[in-house]
Amino acid sequence: MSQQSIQVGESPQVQYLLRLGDSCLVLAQRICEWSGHAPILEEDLALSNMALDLLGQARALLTHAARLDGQGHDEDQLAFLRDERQYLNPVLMELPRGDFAFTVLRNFAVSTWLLLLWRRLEGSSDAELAAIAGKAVKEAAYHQQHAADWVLRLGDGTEESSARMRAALGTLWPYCNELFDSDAVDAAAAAQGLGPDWASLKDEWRAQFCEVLADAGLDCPKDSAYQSQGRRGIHSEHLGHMLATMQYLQRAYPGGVW
Amino acid sequence: MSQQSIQVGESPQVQYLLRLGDSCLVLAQRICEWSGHAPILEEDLALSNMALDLLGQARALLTHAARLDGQGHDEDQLAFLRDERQYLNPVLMELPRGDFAFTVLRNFAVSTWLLLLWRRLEGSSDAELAAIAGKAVKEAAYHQQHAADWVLRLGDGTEESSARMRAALGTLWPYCNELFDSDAVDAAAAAQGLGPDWASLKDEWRAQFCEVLADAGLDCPKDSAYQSQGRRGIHSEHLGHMLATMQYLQRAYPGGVW
Amino acid sequence: AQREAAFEARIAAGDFIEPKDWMPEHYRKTLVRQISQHAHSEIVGMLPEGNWVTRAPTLKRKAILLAKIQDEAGHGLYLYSAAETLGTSRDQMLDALHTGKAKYSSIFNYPTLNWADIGVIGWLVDGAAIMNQVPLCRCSYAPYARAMIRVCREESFHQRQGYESLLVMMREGTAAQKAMVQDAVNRWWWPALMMFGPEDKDSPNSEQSIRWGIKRVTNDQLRQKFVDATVPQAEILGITLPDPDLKWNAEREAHDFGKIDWSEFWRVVNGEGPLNRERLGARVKAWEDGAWVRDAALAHARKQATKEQAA
Amino acid sequence: AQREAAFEARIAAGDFIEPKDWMPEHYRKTLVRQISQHAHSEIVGMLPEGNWVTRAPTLKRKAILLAKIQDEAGHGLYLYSAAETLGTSRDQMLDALHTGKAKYSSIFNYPTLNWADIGVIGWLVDGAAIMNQVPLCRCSYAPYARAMIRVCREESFHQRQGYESLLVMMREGTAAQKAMVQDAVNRWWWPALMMFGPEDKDSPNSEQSIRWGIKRVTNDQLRQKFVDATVPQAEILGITLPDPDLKWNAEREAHDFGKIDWSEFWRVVNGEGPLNRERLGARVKAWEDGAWVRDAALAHARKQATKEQAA
Repeated sequence: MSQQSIQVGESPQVQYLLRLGDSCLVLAQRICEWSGHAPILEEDLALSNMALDLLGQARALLTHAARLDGQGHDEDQLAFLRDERQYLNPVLMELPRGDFAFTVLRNFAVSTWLLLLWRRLEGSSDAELAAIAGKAVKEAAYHQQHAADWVLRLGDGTEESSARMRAALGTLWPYCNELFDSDAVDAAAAAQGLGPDWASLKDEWRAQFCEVLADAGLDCPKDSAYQSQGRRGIHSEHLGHMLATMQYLQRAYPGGVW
Repeated sequence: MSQQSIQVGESPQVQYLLRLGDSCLVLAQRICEWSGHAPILEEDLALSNMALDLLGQARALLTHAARLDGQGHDEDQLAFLRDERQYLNPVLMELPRGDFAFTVLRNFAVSTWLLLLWRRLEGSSDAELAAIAGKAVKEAAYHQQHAADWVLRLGDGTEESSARMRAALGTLWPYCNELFDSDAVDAAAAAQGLGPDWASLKDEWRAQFCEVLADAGLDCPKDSAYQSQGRRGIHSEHLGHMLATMQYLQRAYPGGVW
Repeated sequence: AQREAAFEARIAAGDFIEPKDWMPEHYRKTLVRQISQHAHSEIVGMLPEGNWVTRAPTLKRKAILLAKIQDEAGHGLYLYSAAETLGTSRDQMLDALHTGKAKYSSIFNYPTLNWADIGVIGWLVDGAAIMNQVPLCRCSYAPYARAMIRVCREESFHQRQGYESLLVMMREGTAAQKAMVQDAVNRWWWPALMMFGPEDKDSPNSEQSIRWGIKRVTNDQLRQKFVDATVPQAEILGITLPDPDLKWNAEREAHDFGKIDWSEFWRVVNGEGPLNRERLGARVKAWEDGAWVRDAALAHARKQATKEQAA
Repeated sequence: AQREAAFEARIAAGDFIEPKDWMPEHYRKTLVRQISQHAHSEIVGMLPEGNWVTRAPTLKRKAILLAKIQDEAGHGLYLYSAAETLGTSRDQMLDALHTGKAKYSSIFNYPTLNWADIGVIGWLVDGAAIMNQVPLCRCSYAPYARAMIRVCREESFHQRQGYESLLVMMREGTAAQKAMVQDAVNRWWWPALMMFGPEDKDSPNSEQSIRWGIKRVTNDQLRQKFVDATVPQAEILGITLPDPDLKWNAEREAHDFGKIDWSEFWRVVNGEGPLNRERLGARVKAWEDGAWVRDAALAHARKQATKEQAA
């Protein structure tokens, strides 16, 4: 009945799944912060819909990762009892929710990336992962379309909205690099046919992302030299605060059944 | 090594001390949120000074309360392992830090109240409490003076600062009632000579508070009918979030030595 | 006056009124007030639950809570649409909310202080809301009745989910969890009873509303029905309802229960509840913070329209 | 030129220069740059530590951390005052910081990710800062030297407190806590070594600064001294410094150590570190959010002055 943190194994397969699963979970958690505070009621609906989809994807991935990890953990132990260093999402997902411009732009960046990734994962050698991807592809396509519409509206709308979009882009851009980082975990995943090396998605992502930016009257920035390290468990100062909130009940009520 | 929450006993003496100790602790925690973000460097110093004094008072009171409670707890178990319902500060202390106007006005309201209370507690039948009060009186007097200066500056300063002070007053006022609430715990404290019934401080507090408001060009509001219940463990939605952050490390690292 | 007599006859015959039909001004106003108040309650009601989304204790519970809040946003949308058929725009209704002219259910001025509050809101607050709302599925104004059919169906689902989550904690949980559930019930029981409104003798709007088929059962009747339905559920849960006077009255074949603190009811209705200021403040802030977004969407739509005309 | 020769002679004789004394423009500018950069570092340095004040694991540690941050605000104040004696106002210096013209120590562009980071910052970052700063207590410009004496005394205290907190975790703590300390050391070791600045061969300002007594020891000398002082402390702690090449060289009577990643150093100095944007953004936001407060204080002071004149 101790709420000691748990650790997952070092298997590249598990790590690969957690990088993706944690991405979905952490972004869902950020989007949840809008609950009841969106600029229009339709967006309260749309944002909670997106959070729900991401949460569903995260649950499937964490459950699958826990099974492969073979220590008898479940999705909740992975979500609520891993400490920050064991979370493997890119830092982009954990950045504070920001204003609606930042939310929309991040949702667009992430859903574009996820859609590319899910499409490749539909052909995964891991049947379970392929099944998760098959469902997620449709969801991500909708998220991407919805976010792109907003990028257009806000980029094109008023002077203020366009300025906010440029500021959001400045904040977000340096963290996009990490979506296309590549290491031994990617290499193993690619070799096994588990999934693509993330780096292989970069050109297509950039083309799609920048095309919508251009339509919205925004310039595609030059590559940033900064490389965040969330995929290796080295996060920003924001994740710790998020986990303190998210994990509190599980930590404070050891042995609870919910 | 379990991090189960602890419970303190129902003794009125312990409850009386915790109402005060938790007030100091929770307000100190709120003031800490300004760390590095004050409007001028001198206020970074002044606010952290006030937080330190309050924290020192809280530590003395919690240590004393734990001893009287006789369950072998220490100040840290009381601070980090009690859940929200066991925290007994008035809700006023836990309201979000707000803008600088709200911070200044709350600090003025609370330090005026604490100064009146500490002065009475200097004559407590509990020698330890009297000693704590003897030290705290000087600190509270300084906090009150410093906060009053700012109430004057901001109330009198510009249209914006005066509007912000009025808004802060509107937010804060309904929660001030609880500082002068009175129940069996107060009655027992007064009967034992432990300390005053809080209700007995009301007239003097109101006179001092409203005098400074008047000097600052602000109207003293009429009594609010609202009565918050923090002293009986029924808080606002804010305390839970504060405790999730504050207690996280103790909850997540059972058995830790710091 | 002839049209009014015909209208009253249709109502008496149990006919439904559609937006294009003639209706008395007072009927229209009463409906707009009631439907918009209901819509406002849905969106203000997202706030106390939203307070726990980021802290839900399992991913499944987080998903259930998110979905519930999403449903509430959906209810808000249908209800605003239903009210719009009566000629008042959503922006007008929101303005009335934000300036304090329109009301929302007072229950949402109470805080959610522990996780069990989420289950208890589902069980008691949604339960009371359903009692209030089921009769409205037969309301004389057709768009409102149609909206309510959907709302009631989803709320029954929420109520069952809330109750089920409490059952899990009470049956399988730790002592600390059981205490949490009891604490939540203690805080929500009386406010839930107040949701049915003042006693019939103090409820001036009831009579005409009932005649018009906008309301079909009285406050006290509904409250009694709610108590009778809830007591056995509480027993199954194993919690104590915080009312020493609550007991079965064999003669009435109903439960007697203690006196409601109506001074608290009126205090909260009149703005001095625990969170009146904060709830409205949160809605106003969301609205004001979002002004630039709505402006931008409008500006973009205008530019698009101009481009299309030019093409 | 005669004055300049006299000035150089005073410096060479080890005299202190006071604000009213004549000094070469370049000396003045160099000092303003260095002192204000140091002041900025103190106030930006409050941010990574402030990130943990609300989460400190015990009340004692919270108090120690708060007091440390308070000292840093105090150091900022003395140092801005010392720089003001050279004719540049605090607002001018802050403006240079906020617009990115002035720098602050790059170390604060790294995040504090676990509680042990607070101890490690005390031990390694304050430790490195002290190595850099002790020679400045004999700096030729007297107000700076005086400020530095106080700063160094307080920082030594902070360093001991930081080290002590790590010692407690390593000696009495759980395995999870020990892992936390090691993780923190792994992340801070190399950035701490970079705090001494580029290697001497790449450090163009050094020579004249040393001649003028603004700087008294070279970067590489200080870095070596730091490594030699730190290695035995790490052994006592029982942590591993993350450098496989680190070893005692009996011939040099000093430690050899691995190659510093200077590309990272320059990346962070040039704005592409983990938090350059956020740190500066947080300072700018605090300044902008506080504008109305400063305006109000000024307006009030003016009104008071007018009243006093009138009286």
